[in-house]
Amino acid sequence: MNFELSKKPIDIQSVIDKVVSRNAGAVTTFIGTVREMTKGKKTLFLIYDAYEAMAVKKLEQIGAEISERWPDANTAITHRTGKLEITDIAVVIAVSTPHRNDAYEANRYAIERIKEIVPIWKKEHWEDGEKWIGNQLETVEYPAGKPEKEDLDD
Amino acid sequence: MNFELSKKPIDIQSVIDKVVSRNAGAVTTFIGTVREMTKGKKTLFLIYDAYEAMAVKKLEQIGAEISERWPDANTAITHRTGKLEITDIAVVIAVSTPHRNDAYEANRYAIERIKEIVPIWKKEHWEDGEKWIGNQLETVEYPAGKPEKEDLDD
Amino acid sequence: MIKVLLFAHLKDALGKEEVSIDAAGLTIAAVKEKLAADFKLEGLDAVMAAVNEEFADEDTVVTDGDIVAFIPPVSGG
Amino acid sequence: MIKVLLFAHLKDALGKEEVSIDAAGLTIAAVKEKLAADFKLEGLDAVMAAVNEEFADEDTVVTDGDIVAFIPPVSGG
Repeated sequence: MNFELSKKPIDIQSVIDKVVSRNAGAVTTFIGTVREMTKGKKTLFLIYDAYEAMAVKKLEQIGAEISERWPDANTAITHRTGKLEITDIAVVIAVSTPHRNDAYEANRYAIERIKEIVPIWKKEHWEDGEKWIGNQLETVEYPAGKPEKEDLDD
Repeated sequence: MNFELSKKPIDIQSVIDKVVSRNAGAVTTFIGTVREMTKGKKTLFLIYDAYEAMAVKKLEQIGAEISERWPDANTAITHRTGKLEITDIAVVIAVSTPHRNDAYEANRYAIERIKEIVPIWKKEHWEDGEKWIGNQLETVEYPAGKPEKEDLDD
Repeated sequence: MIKVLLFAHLKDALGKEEVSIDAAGLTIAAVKEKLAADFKLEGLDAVMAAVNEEFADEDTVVTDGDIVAFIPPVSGG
Repeated sequence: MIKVLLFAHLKDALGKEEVSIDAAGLTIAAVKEKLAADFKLEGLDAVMAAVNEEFADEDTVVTDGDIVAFIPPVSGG
């Protein structure tokens, strides 16, 4: 199960272990953590909610997209759900490839795609309120009601 | 001690722990592992040798360069020395930053600089021989006997 | 009947995550209008839809037993 | 006297990592020539030098007590 959601804290090493390979010379990981200050506002904690069945499918799709673009890559992604405190880990992405350039590029691709197509939402809780956070890519919302073909493929 | 050499296996989590911060939203790691096949040749094991005192200084210099370019970044690097088997970890680089773009860029910067200025050498052992490996950046060697200013600063 | 799933602010607005509605034969656009009318659910225009866990466009016609999810702009990662 | 440190293939060629030589007042270029002559050490031309753990160029003059290291192209990472 290289692609999963977890209600419990994520163990980074166990995600890395899924991609280690005799033909890998490079493993990159991206670890998304809960930051205290965003745009001058102090976060107390976050809640991550997910459409679980579809989120896992979309993580698997990202893995398949990576395998298509970087055939020698191995990918594993675990995303946390529920309540997270400051410095807690929200997501771990591990990618192994024979050479380092691809490991960075493919990992970067994964996080950008998560922020586009994986149905997971975070609610920020501050001292003076709370709010579900929208698209953090800061692109326009999709006028056609779903990502365009080029959004999904690029 | 964010910058060190280690004769013993590197624990990835302990390198990551050095850069976790309440203001970090992103941590990237690069994990260099011993690959079995390189250019069609099967590696049995590697030996890493280092000029230890200078290597630590140069790793610290890389950390300082990163702090200059990415003031909010925290960096930790541990490089292994001695005999390594296939899939063993040679180096772990962890970088935390408030936003993900910088975490990827700064991490990438670190591994490229390691391959330029840190006095560590690997000897590959194959079934039919062994060899100290030279500059893997595949750039020309430095005719002036040391890296030019632009090599060291860029 | 189709099952409609709502998330994030839509779930908060409706007060629950799931509702069954009689909408077989309608397009996604029409399902949105129906939800807006029946439940006073606002802001569905800018929201993506998924049918049976795959993204679907406004013209997709839903059939009996489908699971339709409305997916606000995501913020995982 | 200065202490000379050798690494990787240079260490293998010399059979040891460290040697003390009488070279105070010489440039790095001259130290390389001396090592080539005294120990038949080849291929020093393309090798970087460090004096007291900092990279130094060919014109750097070494003084008594300095530690001079010859640094073949590195291959860490």
